[in-house]
This record gives sequence, structure tokens and C-alpha cells, in this order.
Amino acid sequence: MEKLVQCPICHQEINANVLSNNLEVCPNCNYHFHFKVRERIVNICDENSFVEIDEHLVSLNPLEIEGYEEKLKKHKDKSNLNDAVVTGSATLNGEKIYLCVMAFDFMGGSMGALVGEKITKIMIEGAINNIPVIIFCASGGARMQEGIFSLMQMAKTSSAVALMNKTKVPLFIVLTHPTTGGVTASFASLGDVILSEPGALIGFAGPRVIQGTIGQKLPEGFQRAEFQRDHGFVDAVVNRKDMKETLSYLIKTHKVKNNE
Amino acid sequence: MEKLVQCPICHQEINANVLSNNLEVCPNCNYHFHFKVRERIVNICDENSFVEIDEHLVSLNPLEIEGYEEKLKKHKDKSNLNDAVVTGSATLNGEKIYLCVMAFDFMGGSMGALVGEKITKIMIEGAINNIPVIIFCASGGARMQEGIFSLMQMAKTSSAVALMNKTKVPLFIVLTHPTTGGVTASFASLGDVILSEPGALIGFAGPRVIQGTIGQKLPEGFQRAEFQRDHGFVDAVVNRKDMKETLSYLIKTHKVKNNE
Amino acid sequence: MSKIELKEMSERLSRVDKYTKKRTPWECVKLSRNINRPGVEDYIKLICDDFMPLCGDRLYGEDKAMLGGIGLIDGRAVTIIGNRKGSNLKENIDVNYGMSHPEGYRKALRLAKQAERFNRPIISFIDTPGAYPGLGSEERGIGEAIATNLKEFSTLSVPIISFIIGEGGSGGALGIGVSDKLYLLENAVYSVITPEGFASILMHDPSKAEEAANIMKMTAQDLLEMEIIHGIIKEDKDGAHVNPEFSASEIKKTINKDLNILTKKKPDSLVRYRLKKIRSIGASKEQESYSEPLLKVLQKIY
Amino acid sequence: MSKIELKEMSERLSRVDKYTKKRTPWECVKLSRNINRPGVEDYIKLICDDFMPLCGDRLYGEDKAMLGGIGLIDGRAVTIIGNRKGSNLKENIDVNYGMSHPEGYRKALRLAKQAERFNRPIISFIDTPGAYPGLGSEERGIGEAIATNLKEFSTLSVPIISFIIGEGGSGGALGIGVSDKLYLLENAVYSVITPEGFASILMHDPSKAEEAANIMKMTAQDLLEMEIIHGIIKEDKDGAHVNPEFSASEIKKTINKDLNILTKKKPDSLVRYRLKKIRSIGASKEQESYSEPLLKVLQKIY
Ligand SMILES: [Zn+2]
Ligand SMILES: [Zn+2]
Repeated sequence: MEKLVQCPICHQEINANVLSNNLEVCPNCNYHFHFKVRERIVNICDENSFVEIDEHLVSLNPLEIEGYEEKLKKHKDKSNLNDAVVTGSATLNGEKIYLCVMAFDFMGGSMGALVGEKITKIMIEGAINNIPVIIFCASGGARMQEGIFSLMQMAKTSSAVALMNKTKVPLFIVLTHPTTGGVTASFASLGDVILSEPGALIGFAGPRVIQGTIGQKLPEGFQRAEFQRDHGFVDAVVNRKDMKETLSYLIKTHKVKNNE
Repeated sequence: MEKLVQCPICHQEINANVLSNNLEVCPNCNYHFHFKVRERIVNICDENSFVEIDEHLVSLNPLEIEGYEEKLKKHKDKSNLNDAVVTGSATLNGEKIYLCVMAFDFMGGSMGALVGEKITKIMIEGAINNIPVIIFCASGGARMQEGIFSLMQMAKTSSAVALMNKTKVPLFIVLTHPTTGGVTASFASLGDVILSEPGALIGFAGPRVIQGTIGQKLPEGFQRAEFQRDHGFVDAVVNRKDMKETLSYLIKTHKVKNNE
Repeated sequence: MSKIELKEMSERLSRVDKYTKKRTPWECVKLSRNINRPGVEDYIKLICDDFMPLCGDRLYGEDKAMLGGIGLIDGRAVTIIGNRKGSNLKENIDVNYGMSHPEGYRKALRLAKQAERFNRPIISFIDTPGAYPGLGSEERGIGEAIATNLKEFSTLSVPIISFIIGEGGSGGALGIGVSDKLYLLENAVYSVITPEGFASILMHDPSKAEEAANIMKMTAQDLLEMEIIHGIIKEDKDGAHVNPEFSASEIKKTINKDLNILTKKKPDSLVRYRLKKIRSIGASKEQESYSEPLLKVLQKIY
Repeated sequence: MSKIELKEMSERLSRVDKYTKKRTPWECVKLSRNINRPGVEDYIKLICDDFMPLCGDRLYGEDKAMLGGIGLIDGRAVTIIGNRKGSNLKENIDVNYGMSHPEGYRKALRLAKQAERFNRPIISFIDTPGAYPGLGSEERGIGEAIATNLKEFSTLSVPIISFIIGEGGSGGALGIGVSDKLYLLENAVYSVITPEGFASILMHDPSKAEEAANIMKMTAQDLLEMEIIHGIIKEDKDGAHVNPEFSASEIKKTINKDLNILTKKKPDSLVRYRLKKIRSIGASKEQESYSEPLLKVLQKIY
């Protein structure tokens, strides 16, 4: 029996297999559905080239918040991931890359100490080994259960970009739906090139918070990828099907032959 | 007999001697009248410390524009200046400085090859000799009679700031009424600190040009010193009577002891 | 123990008596937001021989919520940046309750870069509920502005000392808070979200803010124990607003003491130490073994 | 002279015949503004193997009047920036007739700095009546934006080649025109003000624009003789719009020839040469003796 999925934008019913074969993009209106971490890795990396790093690491409970560990376990079981980011090395059209893919389905892609550390480590490895770093972002912001430690990951990841910036190793950021909060106010805004999937919500404050502040409805398209491009913060909005070739072009054109 | 001057802002009639003793500032409404180059030098430099540089240089007529040489001569006779900038070395509260003072009363303070060259030279001397550079700006823009040579002075003076920026020698800009056109789009916008006299008109395009473009009246206070401060381009609006002490404070706090 | 030492100790104890009072986290939250609490301008007046404010980001605007300028502390030139909150309703509105737009953070960065070039240490005074969550703020890239500050401050080659004097609210506070030395005033707080927000999101009940404050570890004492901050600046036992001079003098002593040490460090070792400290925060024992690559890249770059 | 040489020469002559035509300055002005004249996007299509536009200044906006991105020319990665004018009324309006706001210049600078870090040469295509003289443009600091570009481009450590393909209007053109090599297309113009403006201000009669054009020395030939530009790019005798492929191929040849030389230079000597060239423009014989301090500071810094 066919499983049908309804597109939230054009409301068309789509066969789940058709959707899956189309990279979870609505064939009718180009709406980009949620793309799971493992699907993303397959889509971006050359076949079987991805080797995960730090896959065994798990989050601690530094503030000893009640229920946090249970919550982590629940999300682990549900998503089959240890936390909200998967990192590793791979090749993309034959070029070595380091790749981080954030998982919005793991506690809203929130950044705790583990997420911050794993991403930081990848950037520093990239800087040392002269290998471009690509980060697919998806996050609701800081992991509040880790309190101030979570906030400090903004400084930690940003300082890693500072180190990369002193080398000739590029950082390519891809913003996917949604990227908000502390991730937007740190590494996600600091790519040498920043791409976005169409329609992705990107901002520091979430729309509900802003609506609460200003007391009126937000304009149509506010904080979406296309809005962020028109306001100067996204280099290009790229369809999922073109993402690998776009990244490949960027890797090629950011290669410095004589690495001084 | 008393000579009276009417203030264009508060319309009060002021005794010319009173005005002169008050640094050409209206004692009633603080309107800053035009301040002549020699008065400025006296006001800013320690007594008799100013030594002019390049005082003998005069402009050429590179495009061989008819009437330009006569115009230069007329302004020279009228203003007793060789061209629209006077440059030299001096001390300010005992600290060595290089000083450039532009003369709006010499062909509207327009920047030709000579003005650009004299200012550039001062900045490079400052960079070499580790002496702060202070430039009082007043200009209607490029000197059109020198055509493309005039335009190139924007690049020349800006490239001199680029060189200064690679040292630890500060450039202090003081904007006076009016500073527009090519001067605004070059060194005048590139100071490490940018001060302005109250009420000075500061902009790239002149108000008439903008009014012509947009076809409506400009808002009150548009492009004035206070407007530019509120829009992020002027560090502080400083009264003429406080200018020397303000510059003195800046020189003191920008002094790097171990000049690496 | 000599007589002099005994006398000093008894003085110190009586002083502690006069100047400390154990408060609950929620009491600190309330005190940190007290409208009479001294702000950046009060401390500048009490600490500096002279101060000149500098305006603007050179890009878009002058954000009144972010004060910046050059001060002299016992004759030493420093760049000061800090959140202005205002001390009455009119001022509150004028400075947007201490919530900066992107231009405020970009102004702070401009002045920090100026400080770096002219070798001036940077002192920041943090007192904000957070960056402003409004339309213009988002349109002009508040996320980018904070991110860029975090990146740039982490490798500035001059000493940076930060004081959280009231509310240290989230990314908006951190945006001028990446530093070599971080202090909280005794009744200041620093957290990733307000207790109200924490209660609302994680406890699904905004009225449980007090309870949230209790578990969030946002007080000076908590943060010191977790090694997030380097020390606590004492206040009068009834709060800094009762005796601003006392806290100001403690701040000034701390600045002078730290700068005497930090300004002697070579820029590269200063930055290396700052980066290591940032890296270590929140890393588990297991993760810590991964600091080796950091050292490698630091040695390569600095 | 060998047969081959003779053949080459006669080919070259017929080519010149086909591709040059002496025009008055005013005819050049009109041709440079022809709506069908090829623009930056046309040349990119004809020159590049591939091109990816990049948007935004990371501060305020994306200025459609300023195109920017990364291209491949015969396999070599370059950063391209250029004024977009549009080729019909709808496009004209969309790109504000090629007049950029500050965000356009800041975007160009961002991409230029990116190019510098990743060692890509920069190619700029200039075609603008000038920067936009409107409210928002002034409010957001069009003067500051152009000034900063002049300053930063003058010391970028990668080769910069600029082509004025149509109108080179004043500071707005110079804002992406500080370069190692500057070329004008045969019928392009470059001047400090439009002939209309010159006539209006200096001749007190805007209708005397043609006369003004005659004395302003704004054509490719004049600028070459005054050593402001390095060469003239040939166009079809009826103008570049009749045969864009021909001018594009001349541009491409020039880029390849220049880059083969410039990319071999050490960054410091590249910058030193660029700065000397900028300094020398408009200096009189007497003033030229003052180039000595420049050399000193250059040796000190680079
Ligand atoms: Zn659909
Ligand atoms: Zn008056």
C-alpha cells in the first residue's frame, strides 16, 4: 500500500517513495521537507566515504538538571543518534572534506557542550590538516539544560572559526530549516560562504519571541532563507539537488595551491 | 566704529570683535562661523610651533582647461593661500603633530592633484616618523578643472591611510562645514577617530543633488554633524573651543609606548 | 602570626561582615535588575580620571544602548565598552532597556579593534537582558553581529577584562564578554536564558521563575565554583546601589591588579591562554584529551 | 619580412580596419550609455567556464546593482565584481540603473577580502554613472563605503584587473576600480563628473555637455595618453553591442596575459607597485621628488 505525505505548502499528497527519491523535496512546489542526518550524508559524500568521528561521545549533565538524562536517552532511542550533531571525514567529488551535520530531530538540534566541542574539534582539525569544513546547520539554539556551559559553546565554536580564518582553509556553512538562537549567533553566521536551503527559517530570536516584542504579526517571508539573502546574510539559496555540485565548485575555487 | 555680523541661525547681530574673540562662534546659539586656516592653526597649535611644509607648491593645469590658471591666481590673491590646503608640523600641548588644514575659501576647498599630494605626503611622513596626523577637512569635493587627476586623489589619499593603518600612528579627522564629495569618499571618512564641529554639513552627494534625485525636500538636519554622529559616522561633535583639548586627549590615549 | 597580620585579618573579617550577605538566586535576580543599581556610566565616573565617549559603528548607526569610549584609569589608557540601561524610565526607553541592535555590537567591535591597534586594554561592563529581539535587529543581522564579536574578541591581542555588573543575559551579554578575566558582582547573574524563559520553556510554567533560578546556577558563587568566572566583586551588603563607591573601588583594584600582569604578557601567549580557556569550558574528561590538536594549531598560528 | 609575417600584418591591419573607428568624445559618451551595450553579465557568460554569484555584504543588504561572485576563466578561479546596469527598462529599475548603495561597495569589499585570503585574482567590470545619491545611500554612509574600498583595495595582496566597459562615473566607478591594471573599452569613458555636470557647474550651461566632453579628456585614447590606463580593449567598429564576442575575447586575452605575469609576482612587490602607481598620478615634476618617503615607508611595512 502506498504511503502518502501531504505537502504543508501546496497541500498536494505525495507518495512517500516519490518524495524519498526526490531527496524529500516536494516535486510540485519545491518545499524542502526535513532531511535526516544519514540521508544528508549519503547525499553529500562520495559513496561509502564518510567516516564518523567521536561517534561514541555522549552529553553529560553538568547542572544536574532533573530529567535531562532521561530526555537524552529518549531522543537517542528515537533518532538513533548520540546527540544533535554527527561529525566525520569524507570525500566530495574526490576532494577530502570534514563534515558536520546537525540533527534537528535530536532535542531541536540544540547546542550543548558536546555539540560545541565536536564542531570545534572538526574546525581545528580542518585548520591543521588543510581540509575544507562543511557544516549543515539545524538548531533551535542553546541547550538550556546545560545552562551557562551551553552559552559558552557560542564562544568556543566562534573562536575555532577565528583560528580557521588565520589559515587558508575554508568554512562552508549550509543553513537548513530551522537555524536560530545561539547557533545563528556563532559559527553558522561565520562561514566564508553561507548557503541555505530554500525556505529555511534563519534568525537569532525566534518568530514568536519577536512577535511578542513588537506586538504585531511578522511580514510574510520574514527570516526565511530568501529574506536573509536579500538582507545580505546568505550568499546563495541552493536547492537540495544542487547542493553537492555547488559545494564541489566552492571547494575547487577556494583551493590555495601554495598554502603559505 | 563697531562692525556687526548677523548670525545666520539666530539672526542676532554680533560685534565682529566679540565674534573673533569667541573663535568665530555665535555666543548666543553656538553657530560655528567659517574659521580661516591661519586662525585654525593658531587655535590648535602651541604658540609659534607651526612650520609649514610645501608652502611654495602650486597647482598645474593638467587638462589645459581655459581659465583655470586665472581662477587659481584670483583665489590666491583673495585668500593669500597657494591652494586649498596648508600642511605642516607643530606641537599640540607639547606633543609633535602633523597638521593639514583645508581652506574652503580657496576654490571651495576642492581637491586637485596638489591638495591630494600634500595630504598624502603628510600622512606618509607621519607613518614614517611616528607622529600623529590631524586633518581639518572642508571641501566641496573634487577639483573638476583637473578632471581624472582630481578623481585619482581619492585613491591616492586613501592608499596613504592604508599605509598608516599598518603602523600604530593615528589619523585624527576633524570635519568642518562643509565636507562633501570626493573628500568625504576618501581620507575624511577614514580617521581612527572622526570629530566634527557642530552643524557641519557632511556627505558624499550634496543636498541639491539628492533633492534632485528624490524629488522632495530633505529632512531637517539631514547630513549635519549630529545626523552623521547618530548614523554612526562621527565619533563626537566637538565645540571649537574644546577642540584642542579633545585632540590632546586623543593623542595621549593613542600613544603606543613600545612601537613594534 | 604577627600582630600586624592578626590586625589585617580581623579587619578583613569585619569587612566581609559588612559587605557580604548570603542571598537566594532569585533575590540576586531581582537585585541585578534593580533600577537604582549602578550602571556602566556610574562606574566610569568612579573609576576613570577622564573618559571620552566615541560613537558609531561606521556602517549604520549609533546605538545608545552600547556605550563605548576611551578612559584613563590611574593614567593608563583603556577602551571601555558597556551596556547602558538607564536609571529612570525616560533613560530606559532612550537606551532600549539595555538591549542593543547589531550596530551596538559592531560599534563595540570597531572600538575593540581600535584598542588593539593602539595597544589599549579593553574593559567591558555587561548589564543587559539580551540583544534586542525586534524586526530591525533581525533584518540587520543581530546573529551575525554577535557571532563576529565572539570570533574577533577571541583573538584580540590586547588584554580584555569583563565585569558583569547586573544582568548577564545570554548571547547579548556574551557579545561583549569574551575576555581574559571575567568577574561577576556579588549580586549579578549570568545565564543562557532568563529564569522566566527557562521556567516557561522547560517547566511549562512561567510563574516558576524562582524555582528555575534555583536550579540554573546563575549566581556569582555558582559560576565561580563551575570555573566560568575568575572572581566575585564585593558589594555593600544591601546591594551595589547603596554604596556604588565601594564596588567601584573593588573593580578598580581588580583592573589594576590584572592589567599589571596581563599587559606584561606577550600577545601570542595572551591569546593562546584565552583560547585554551574558552576551549576547556564544558568539555568532559574524555573530551579533554582532544585539546591536543588545539595546541598544535595554536603553535602553528601564533 | 617573411611571408608569414607579412600575412599576419595584413590580417592585423584589416582587423584594425574592421574594429576601430575614430569617434568624438561625445559619440563615445553616447555609445558608452547605449542600452544594448554588453554588461558585466554578458562578459561573464562569454569569458567564464563557470560562474557562481555570491550575495550580500553581511551587514545590511544585497545590492543588485553590484554583481559579485566566483568564476573560472580557462580553469583559473577568479573573483569577479561589477556594476549591473540592466539591458531593458525593467532590469534598469531592478538594478537602480547601475548606481550602488553602500551595501554594494561593502559586498564588493567582502568578496575582495575573500579573494585575497584564498589567493584568487580579482577582476572588476565598471559600468556606472556613479554611486546612488539618495537618502538611504547617504544615511548608510556611501562616502565611508567608497573610501574604505579605496583604502582596502590599494593594499590587497592579490592581482586586481579592472575594465571600464561603459560609463566610468566618478567615485562610484573608482570604488571598485583601484587596481594593478586598468583598461577602457574603446568607446567607454571615465571621468570625475558627467559632461552634463561639468557643463552645468563650470560652464553654467548644461546644454554644453558636448563641448564639455571635448575638453574633459575622458576617452580611452586621452586616458591612455595621460597614463591613467594601461590599454584599450578593442570593440567592433560599430560598438561592442554589435559584436560582444569580439570584445569579450579581447578582454579574456588581456586577463590571461596579465594574470600570467601578475600571479608570479610576490604579494609585497605587487602591492608596492600598485601604491607607487597610485601615488604618481597627477604629481608634478617638482612633487615627484617626494616619492622618496613613500619608498621608505613601503620598505618599512612590506
Ligand atoms: Zn508542495
Ligand atoms: Zn547665533
